[in-house]
Amino acid sequence: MSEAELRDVLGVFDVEAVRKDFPILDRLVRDARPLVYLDSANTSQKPRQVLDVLTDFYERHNSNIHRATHALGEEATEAYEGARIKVAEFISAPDASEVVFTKNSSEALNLVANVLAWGPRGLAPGDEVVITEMEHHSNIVPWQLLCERTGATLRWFGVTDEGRLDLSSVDDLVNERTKVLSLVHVSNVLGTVNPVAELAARAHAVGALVVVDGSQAVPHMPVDVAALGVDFYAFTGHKMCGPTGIGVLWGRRELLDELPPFLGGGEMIETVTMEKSSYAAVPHKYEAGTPPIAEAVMLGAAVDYLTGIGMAAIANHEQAITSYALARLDRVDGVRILGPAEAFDRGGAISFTVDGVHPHDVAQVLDSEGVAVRAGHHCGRPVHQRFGISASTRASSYLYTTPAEIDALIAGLEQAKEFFGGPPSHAA
Amino acid sequence: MSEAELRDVLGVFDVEAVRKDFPILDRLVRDARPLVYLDSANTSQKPRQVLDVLTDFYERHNSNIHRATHALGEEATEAYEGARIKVAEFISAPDASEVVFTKNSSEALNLVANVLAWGPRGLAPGDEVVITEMEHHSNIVPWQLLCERTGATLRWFGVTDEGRLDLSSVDDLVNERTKVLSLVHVSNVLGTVNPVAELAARAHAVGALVVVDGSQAVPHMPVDVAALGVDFYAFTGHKMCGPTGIGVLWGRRELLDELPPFLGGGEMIETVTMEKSSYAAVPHKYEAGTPPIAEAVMLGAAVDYLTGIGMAAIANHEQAITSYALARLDRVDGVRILGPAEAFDRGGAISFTVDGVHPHDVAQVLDSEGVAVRAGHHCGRPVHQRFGISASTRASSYLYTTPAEIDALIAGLEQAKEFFGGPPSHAA
Amino acid sequence: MQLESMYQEIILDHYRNPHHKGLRAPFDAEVHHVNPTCGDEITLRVKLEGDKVVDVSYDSAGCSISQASASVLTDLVIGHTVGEGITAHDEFLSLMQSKGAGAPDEDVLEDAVAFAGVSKYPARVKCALLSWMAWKDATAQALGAQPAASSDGAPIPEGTSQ
Amino acid sequence: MQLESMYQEIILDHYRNPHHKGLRAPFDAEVHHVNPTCGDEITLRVKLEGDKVVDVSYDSAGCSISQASASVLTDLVIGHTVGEGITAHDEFLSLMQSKGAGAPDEDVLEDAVAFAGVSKYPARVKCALLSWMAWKDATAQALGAQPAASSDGAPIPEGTSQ
Ligand SMILES: Cc1ncc(COP(=O)(O)O)c(C=O)c1O
Ligand SMILES: Cc1ncc(COP(=O)(O)O)c(C=O)c1O
Repeated sequence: MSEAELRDVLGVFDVEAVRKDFPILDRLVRDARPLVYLDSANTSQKPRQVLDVLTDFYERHNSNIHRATHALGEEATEAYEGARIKVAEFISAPDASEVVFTKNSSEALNLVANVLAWGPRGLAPGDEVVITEMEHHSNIVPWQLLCERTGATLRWFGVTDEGRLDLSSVDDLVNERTKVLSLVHVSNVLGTVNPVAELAARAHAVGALVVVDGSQAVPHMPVDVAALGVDFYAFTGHKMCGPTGIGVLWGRRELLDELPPFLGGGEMIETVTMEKSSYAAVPHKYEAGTPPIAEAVMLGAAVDYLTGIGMAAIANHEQAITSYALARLDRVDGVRILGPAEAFDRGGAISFTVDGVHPHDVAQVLDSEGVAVRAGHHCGRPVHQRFGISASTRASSYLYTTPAEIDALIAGLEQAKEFFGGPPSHAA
Repeated sequence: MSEAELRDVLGVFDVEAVRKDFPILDRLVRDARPLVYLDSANTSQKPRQVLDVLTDFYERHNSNIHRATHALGEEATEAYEGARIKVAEFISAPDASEVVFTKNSSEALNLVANVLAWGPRGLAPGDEVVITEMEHHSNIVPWQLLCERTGATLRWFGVTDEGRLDLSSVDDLVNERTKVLSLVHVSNVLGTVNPVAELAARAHAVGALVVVDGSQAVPHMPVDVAALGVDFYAFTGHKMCGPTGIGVLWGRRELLDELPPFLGGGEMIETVTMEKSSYAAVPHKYEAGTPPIAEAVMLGAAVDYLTGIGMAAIANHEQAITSYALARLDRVDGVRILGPAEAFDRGGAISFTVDGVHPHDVAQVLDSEGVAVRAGHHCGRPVHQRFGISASTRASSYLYTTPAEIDALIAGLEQAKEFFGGPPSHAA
Repeated sequence: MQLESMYQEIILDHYRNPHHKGLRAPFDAEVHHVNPTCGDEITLRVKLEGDKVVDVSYDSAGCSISQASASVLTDLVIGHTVGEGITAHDEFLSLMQSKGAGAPDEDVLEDAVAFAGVSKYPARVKCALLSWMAWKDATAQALGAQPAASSDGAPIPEGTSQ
Repeated sequence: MQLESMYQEIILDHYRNPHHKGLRAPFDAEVHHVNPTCGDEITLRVKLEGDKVVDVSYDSAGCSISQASASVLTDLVIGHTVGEGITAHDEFLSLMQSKGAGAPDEDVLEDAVAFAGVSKYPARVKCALLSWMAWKDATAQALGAQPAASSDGAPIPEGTSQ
């Protein structure tokens, strides 16, 4: 992408104006260097508009919900259920009652895995669960635990050298024993966007349930769960300008109705006696105890904020930034990128290694320049093993990321190489 | 308690000064009536000092934790782990690593019930779980689910007419088959403070684990989990001037070490391969995925706030208010109080019925005067059944509650009786 | 004073002197519905003849709003066709969801127009709807049990029995 | 520039030319420790004779800090008594927990004083401690396996093998 083309795409919205919404982007770190935040795949920053809603909630409307017969209780309930409707619309869910608030993506995925341990749909020896080698630990360990507990077998798609799913084994992996296919929509390590709709159709053809980890998709591109044709879809508030402490599980109503409860307690019941309880209708059946009320309200505000800018525009912006970053990284000697080298069917998380410099050390040098990236396996150890490494450095962008920040990253990499005695690049 | 005595006790701290810390207490509701918030057992209000910490975190330090090798990541990790230490000290936990952050009390209790379904300590037919008739649904349903799933038997202590635990059956209930005793420290319906230490000793004598629901205790009085001699202790952030979206499970280190994991995912692992994972040391083993980071930081600020005022002083203040409220309610004809009639071994939640007026209607009349109370079964249907009713009205206080607010409650009750044609009181 | 906007005289009358209360036989279907938050309960029976609602009887415990609503419901549906009952249900439901902004059709709703004020209080809307949900559920069951469902009866969506 | 405050020349030297690296026999105990966040790993063996640390050998993958720390560790403990090793461990641990405010005892820590700057970076403290945790764990196991533990050796707290 030429500088001109880049500027064209970036013109979709005014990044500098967007940046003004994010107070933290004015932070100085490490001896007064301006913060260059390239760790948005880890967690996103929060705009003022969203924080204002949070403060207003606590200062004026705070109350427990559903249970309360008073003015504040009504206001809080309306704000909470209103957030559910916003989130449902954001992902084109057919019905707001299909949106369950959890504490994060991980709980959402565990919820599904746990309820499949019990009841008529409970897994048994001989049943198979299929995941992929590029999953986040949060979409691996729950299924390992489920298989351990039920005697079902865990299988997985491999990853090609290009960082795409290896679909050559699909006929073997997705078969009449397959009860669940669970896969990531956009990889947090490779950036790969997976062909979810196609795989869902294959899995449905053999009667399997399809679970999707959309943690890195929903913040960055328009997502339509109905069009994807999946059964469950999980994502998390803190990566989409919302708060920590809240995640979302969307599920098809018939399935949520049919599956057994997960956590038991207040709010999820219809009636309780000491001997036996019956359960409330969804989504409440899956929301035991006081839910993340203020967090839901703040997530609703985040959805408003993102919708105001436009998810298509955000996706465009990120694609431009990603193209630019990939092109610039490509010119740095000794840098090897994990995952697709082109910004096509690719999210904005770019993991890479630098020959001769450990990712921790790369990150440390960058940090000393104010550039925040992540080093390690990013909760994706298996996919690192797949590429024969134990860790990488990851830079990831969002709607507030600028080309100048990518330039700062590149400069920092040159410095890291120099400091640790790696080969200098011919082109800077 | 005489007015003079009341003023004496209230003198422990300056309630009017405390009230200035809580912005919402200036709210006008329902045609510009000042808010009289008597629903703190449902959720507490938040002081400015605590909200400021939350805003500061999101505006200046927001980052994911543990995983991040940069300045913000360090700050956020330190704030999060610092909150864990504050919480541990607040409940006199021997070791901060025994404090697990959950999403609320309910999850904390479910966590314990779930891990007892699996592994060497897993329950089996013949084993018994003992709870009480005054539990919140969140300490009933998890054990019902556990018993359903494992074939263990659920048993319970009854409640006396005075609203105390009926301990006459203790020899029968706590026996060599008992694997778990789980009980509430302070009842959210009756206000009763239970003899936890004595019962824990009894249960330990037969080798049972002791789980305590401290949701209504920790916000209102000094709690020392070590002195209580229990194994697990659960409570929730939003009832103690902290945020929604966070709860705490304290557990004895040896037990947390030994028991199997609950939710699987990022942060709770030591190492992951596609075939098998090993788990991190506690508390991380029980904190899958991105934890409630900002919520923990805000909870830490709430602990600072409460400690600054002093938990003993808060308990004194509440006892004074509760005594006053009990005395005034006693003089209202047709009002019947559930639970102990004296403010001795008693928390500040006062549930009552008004002859001839349904609790919903009582609450509605109060609400029209700006007085916020709760009507219903307060997630304690069995204890209501025990007293032959399906619902009650509950008024509950906190450190910011004043005698004048109790007076407003009483005036509202008289009005409700008049409106619905009940008998007027001779003394107002 | 706003209390009267919710507790209109008509509502209080129905509350104090509920119509058609008590469980009666014969009946085609019986349901039990609960308001999970407050524990209010209703057991409700429906007796149909063809597409005609011959009887609706109930036993309930609850607040003034839920009690009065059940009483008003029986007045509106007993002796009418299922289709007319569903029309009343739909009209009542949309009134309850109107957040105080509804313009109810008095010809259809009769005494039930008095509930307009309740719609401003979301926590109480559930109280007002409890008996209607039960009636719809019981009617669907009764129709399902009937060999030949009425031809002009509107299709009854799935009950919300929880 | 602050980079040098963490990456002192001594650290970089040990990183580039680690001492005692490679796994050797004989040994009394072998442990494998992992930094869960970044995947850094170390396999470490301890050979004792009485209360004397005869050999510590290791194989590891990780960043400059974790590599250099393992190298420095072997210099500090090989040929010393277990008690002296524990003293060095404790001193190093408290240096690492000092948040940049430590005044390390150079007589005890020798080259390890160079890690003082690392203690300002909590995320890297774990890197520096990885090999020390492994050594303490392996030593505890080796002592446990030994019939007569040394009399002057400090009692070894439970290892943090996860
Ligand atoms: C005694 C008791 N236990 C448990 C809970 C549940 O707390 P949470 O809703 O925060 O999970 C509550 C409060 O609702 C309570 O009062
Ligand atoms: C692909 C993917 N899945 C799951 C998660 C887990 O999300 P959370 O930590 O909010 O549970 C993340 C983020 O950490 C992720 O990137």
